[in-house]
Amino acid sequence: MNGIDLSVNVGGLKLKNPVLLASGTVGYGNEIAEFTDLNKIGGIVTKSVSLKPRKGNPPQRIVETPSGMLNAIGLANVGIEKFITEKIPFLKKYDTALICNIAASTVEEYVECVRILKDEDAIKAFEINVSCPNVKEGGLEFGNDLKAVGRITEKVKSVTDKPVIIKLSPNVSKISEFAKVVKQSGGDAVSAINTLVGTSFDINTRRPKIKNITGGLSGPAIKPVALAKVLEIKRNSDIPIIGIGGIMNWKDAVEMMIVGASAFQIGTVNFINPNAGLEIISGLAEYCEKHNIKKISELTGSYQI
Amino acid sequence: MNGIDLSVNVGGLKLKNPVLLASGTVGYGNEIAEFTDLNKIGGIVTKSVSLKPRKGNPPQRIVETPSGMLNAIGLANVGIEKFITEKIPFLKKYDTALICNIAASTVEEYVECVRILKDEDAIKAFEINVSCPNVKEGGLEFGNDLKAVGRITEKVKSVTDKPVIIKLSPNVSKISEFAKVVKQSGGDAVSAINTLVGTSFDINTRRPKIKNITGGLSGPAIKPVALAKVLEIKRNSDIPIIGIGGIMNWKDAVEMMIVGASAFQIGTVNFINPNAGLEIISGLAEYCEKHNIKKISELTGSYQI
Amino acid sequence: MINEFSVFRSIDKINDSTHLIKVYSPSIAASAKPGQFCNIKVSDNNFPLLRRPFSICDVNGDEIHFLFDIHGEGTRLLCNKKNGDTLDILGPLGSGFKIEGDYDTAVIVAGGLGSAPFPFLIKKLPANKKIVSFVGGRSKDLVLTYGLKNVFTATDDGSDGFNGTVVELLKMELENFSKNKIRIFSCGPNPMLKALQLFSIQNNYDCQLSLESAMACGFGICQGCPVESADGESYLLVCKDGPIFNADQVKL
Amino acid sequence: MINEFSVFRSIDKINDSTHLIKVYSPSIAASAKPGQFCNIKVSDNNFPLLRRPFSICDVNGDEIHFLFDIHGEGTRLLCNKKNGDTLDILGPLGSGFKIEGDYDTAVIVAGGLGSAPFPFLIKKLPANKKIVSFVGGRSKDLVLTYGLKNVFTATDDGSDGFNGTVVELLKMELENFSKNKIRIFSCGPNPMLKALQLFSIQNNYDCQLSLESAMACGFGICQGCPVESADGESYLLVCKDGPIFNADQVKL
Ligand SMILES: Cc1cc2nc3c(=O)[nH]c(=O)nc-3n(C[C@H](O)[C@H](O)[C@H](O)COP(=O)(O)OP(=O)(O)OC[C@H]3O[C@@H](n4cnc5c(N)ncnc54)[C@H](O)[C@@H]3O)c2cc1C
Ligand SMILES: Cc1cc2nc3c(=O)[nH]c(=O)nc-3n(C[C@H](O)[C@H](O)[C@H](O)COP(=O)(O)OP(=O)(O)OC[C@H]3O[C@@H](n4cnc5c(N)ncnc54)[C@H](O)[C@@H]3O)c2cc1C
Ligand SMILES: Cc1cc2nc3c(=O)[nH]c(=O)nc-3n(C[C@H](O)[C@H](O)[C@H](O)COP(=O)(O)O)c2cc1C
Ligand SMILES: Cc1cc2nc3c(=O)[nH]c(=O)nc-3n(C[C@H](O)[C@H](O)[C@H](O)COP(=O)(O)O)c2cc1C
Ligand code: FES
Ligand code: FES
Repeated sequence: MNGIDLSVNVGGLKLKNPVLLASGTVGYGNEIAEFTDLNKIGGIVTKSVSLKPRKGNPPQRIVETPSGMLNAIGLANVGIEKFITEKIPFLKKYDTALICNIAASTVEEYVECVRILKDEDAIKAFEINVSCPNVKEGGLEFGNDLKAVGRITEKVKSVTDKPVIIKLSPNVSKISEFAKVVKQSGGDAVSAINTLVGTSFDINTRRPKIKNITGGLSGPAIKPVALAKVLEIKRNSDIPIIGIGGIMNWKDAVEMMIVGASAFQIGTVNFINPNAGLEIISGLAEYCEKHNIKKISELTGSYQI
Repeated sequence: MNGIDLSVNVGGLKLKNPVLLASGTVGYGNEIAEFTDLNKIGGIVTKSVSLKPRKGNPPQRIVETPSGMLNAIGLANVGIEKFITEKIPFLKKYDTALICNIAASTVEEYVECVRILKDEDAIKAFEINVSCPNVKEGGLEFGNDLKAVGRITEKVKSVTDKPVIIKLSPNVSKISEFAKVVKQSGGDAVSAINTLVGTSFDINTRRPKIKNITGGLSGPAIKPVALAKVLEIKRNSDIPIIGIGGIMNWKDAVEMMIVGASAFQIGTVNFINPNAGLEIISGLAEYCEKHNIKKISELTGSYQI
Repeated sequence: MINEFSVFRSIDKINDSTHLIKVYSPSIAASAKPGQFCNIKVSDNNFPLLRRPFSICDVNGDEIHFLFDIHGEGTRLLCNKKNGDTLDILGPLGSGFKIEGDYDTAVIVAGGLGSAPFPFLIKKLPANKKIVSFVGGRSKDLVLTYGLKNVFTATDDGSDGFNGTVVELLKMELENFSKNKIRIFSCGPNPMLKALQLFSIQNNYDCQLSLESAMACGFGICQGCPVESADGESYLLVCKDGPIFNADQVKL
Repeated sequence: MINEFSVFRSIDKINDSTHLIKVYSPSIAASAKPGQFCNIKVSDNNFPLLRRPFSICDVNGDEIHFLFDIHGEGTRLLCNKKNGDTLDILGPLGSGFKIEGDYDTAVIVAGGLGSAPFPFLIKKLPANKKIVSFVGGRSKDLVLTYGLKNVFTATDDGSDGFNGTVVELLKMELENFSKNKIRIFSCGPNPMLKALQLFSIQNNYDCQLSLESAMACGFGICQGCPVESADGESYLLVCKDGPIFNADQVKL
């Protein structure tokens, strides 16, 4: 670690290292804190919070697939009020950047949520989830619509000075078009990717294994797709990118930065190795040392094509 | 097998069983014939053939990924002339349906290829590849464009009476829109899915592991995505579907039929188990027997939602 | 909750299909309570991707025991472990049985592999409690009585003990106990738990159910393991709020 | 070409990093030729997905031998096999060395693990051929002379034999042989093969190269393993047209 600068700046969001815990894969931090030292993590992206509490989808919500898993949690969350009174106070105690992920079913609702939360000092940036595949309203309806993504970005930016990150859907033909629109609309960064739409059926009952029928595919299976999407954005736009998808260890993280990510999020791996974030940080530092990299940000988009 | 009817009819294409070997994963049949009995297979889809021979992409063309592989072969093929003089005679010897997959970079070229081949008795149907992710022209340029897919379908149908199957790209938001256009334009069936765009980088050289930079992701990793795409088509259109993606064994095949496939293709598994097709056929027959299914076509779209 | 790299010590067959494994895992062993479970990484690589949850069957000094059948790929891999292999375990997880309180007799009701958590429970029950166990299975060789006490058995085909379900057997036998002095501890397949839940609520028995659910994390971060609360207003998490619930807490 | 479910017979360490495994595989053994390879499924499940190609190192009656280093997950799993385990093997694949012809001396040139195919070649060479082997490695412990004859060694660090590359060594030593009476058989890392190819072509030596490539199928159906033909007009397939090529056939 001797003198290697792991800090990064992603569209104005300063992080002590590029490791973020992905939305929906660490709740509000309290449970995972028993297994890992959150003070060492670059940042935590909270479970998508919505204006009103959401009960989420009925079981079964998850199923394992080859090198991946499907989930259809349905944005279960405590709602913005409880989030402020119960969750932020806990998260404040840690020396890690708090990024608040927001889900909504109308443009107005996104704006309303950000308005309510914008003066919470603890929150360092907003991640706008326009790409959840598991809810009827909002979610992919927005994520696959260029104009809607532009409008949401613009409106949300108009009520806060904090960095606004738009979380993009991979379920589109040209993700870079969306990144460009985010940039044009004043967004500070994009995060990519959310999960891919997938399903799985029981061959004896002929019923979907997930009650919601389809779910979102995450984990190592989607890593090649995530890398290609991040690379596509990097080659077609200059908006900072937070890479997400299938990162299991420091090697995957390095690969994600090489193709263009300024920072990255780890999701599914937290379920399997709740200390993965810390292991990745030390792996990154060792890699930098070995390759004589002084600032980790030099890695971003350093592909040789 | 006692009296179970495994035969299917996919938009006019009659198959003795629903197992097809996928384009690009069995060459022109001669090599795999050493490991398996092609006479027992429902049909063979030839490697994409183009008007002129194609050299294909430089190495490295393939790389393994978690539960999958990326390929960027670049449609290497002998060209239509050699295909007729050298490949068809060999394939004719087998009692299996021959489906000729065609790749091209213009609408006219697709039509020209079909025109040249339409009187070859051995060819029972055409599969039009509008979804190869690994070539500069044609491929995804078409596959992601509703109008182009409609036009290709129409023009190709106008020169042949044989069933025309359009092979769809999964790299789109709403694959069912494409299926609908194919139906409206006179297409007989769709096959789904071709590979997902993905990439992989070497973290030491920072170079893409595949020379073409991106490749097509296939194998078990994509099975949940393939199932979701087939289900989406089935729920939104009544065009017959040939399901493809991640099928490794008879259970996967049953799952694919349940979500909507009338027949299915196996690709990557041939590289690992060249006799997989035959094993799948007997697995299907046993499943039908156990579940008291008299005709395998009853399985198609028999999901319970 | 600890992530402990444990040492595989031994595997024994309890019957034709059931295995008992013993694992050296001192930290988890030291803090485990009956009814809790562990989430086990069954391979050294990413296949299968997710951990597999197993009830803590027993704790013996520094060792934890697990009881399981070969079900799919995960349990098959677990079964192929060799003595001395490292096993990456998260545990102890979940709530555990409530043991304290004013009852005379602990009534154990188990179906199939549902017997797993009870050897440890029996060990930890206060010495003054009486114990009686009702165990069901489809047939004689699927009735798991390992580590249980005062066992009554029921089989669907009548090949062992009572001919019928374990809950039917329980209903008959419970008449011999005074209602207010018993507490039911149960674990087993969902239909069994449902029948037992109905019976307990109708008859006002003090009853705890150990639930199963598909799980990813096992400690509350994925929200993958919901069970509806009795009032239908919210979901509880089987891994964190359970796996042990009072019969009147949840909708099955 | 056969898909044979073979039986793992034994594993031995040849040096610190290299393993020799012996596999009972009578059908493949019966038809194998030197220079051919097998594509091995290293696990019983879909992880890793693809088979792994290995040169046939030797054939002894019903047994095939393979020589390998632990490189990644696939070779690690192979190394953990137990005697009696089943191993799903496709083979024999590829073209094999051309052995017949009018030469006096077989000159073997191997770098690192490139020694693997030569014990079998040596066994199968006509008795009247002389054999001389040049073997290179980065350092002494990476020079693999297993099963070779009349060995000259070269190391990059000079810790064993000649201080330099094996091709440099070869150039010097070849002066002692009459040019028209030798045939070079080579296998090793690409830079070594490239240097050797250049040298052979410039000096008109009869030379065969054993190439490696990423592979999926190993028998010609995926087109994943191209190597450019010498005229640059087409691609040959390493698995089917090779892995053995004449030095003037391919562009490296
Ligand atoms: C709290 C808890 C305690 C458990 N205790 C035991 C025990 O002591 N002994 C025992 O034999 N089994 C127990 N189970 C069930 C055990 O987890 C499954 O048998 C095991 O996960 C099967 O894995 P597999 O890979 O062999 O099967 P597969 O069917 O291949 O697994 C595929 C997926 O389904 C999940 N899954 C399969 N069956 C179950 C199930 N019944 N419950 C939850 N998830 C399942 C797996 O975890 C995996 O994600 C427990 C489950 C839970 C939730
Ligand atoms: C014709 C042929 C013969 C070979 N003979 C031998 C031999 O006798 N002894 C030996 O030790 N090795 C041999 N190799 C190389 C051997 O196949 C690789 O070492 C092995 O595949 C590594 O697998 P892994 O999972 O341990 O490594 P990983 O790096 O984890 O493998 C990842 C992927 O890369 C591929 N790969 C990695 N290294 C190579 C390589 N050098 N060549 C081709 N593909 C590679 C793997 O097949 C796999 O698909 C041969 C390769 C070929 C093509
Ligand atoms: C169980 C689960 C719940 C998730 N919930 C959310 C969510 O609430 N909001 C969101 O933006 N993304 C959510 N995601 C997506 C992840 O943040 C991430 O984009 C995705 O899992 C890909 O990363 P991975 O492969 O590292 O898991 C969820 C993912 C999982 C697996
Ligand atoms: C090596 C390779 C080459 C392929 N070549 C073609 C091709 O020429 N034309 C085509 O339409 N599809 C091609 N495909 C796609 C397959 O036909 C199939 O759609 C895809 O692999 C998904 O199925 P799978 O997961 O069973 O492999 C190729 C796939 C692979 C792996
Ligand atoms: S299993 Fe993850 S929250 Fe319960
Ligand atoms: S490895 Fe498949 S063609 Fe050579």
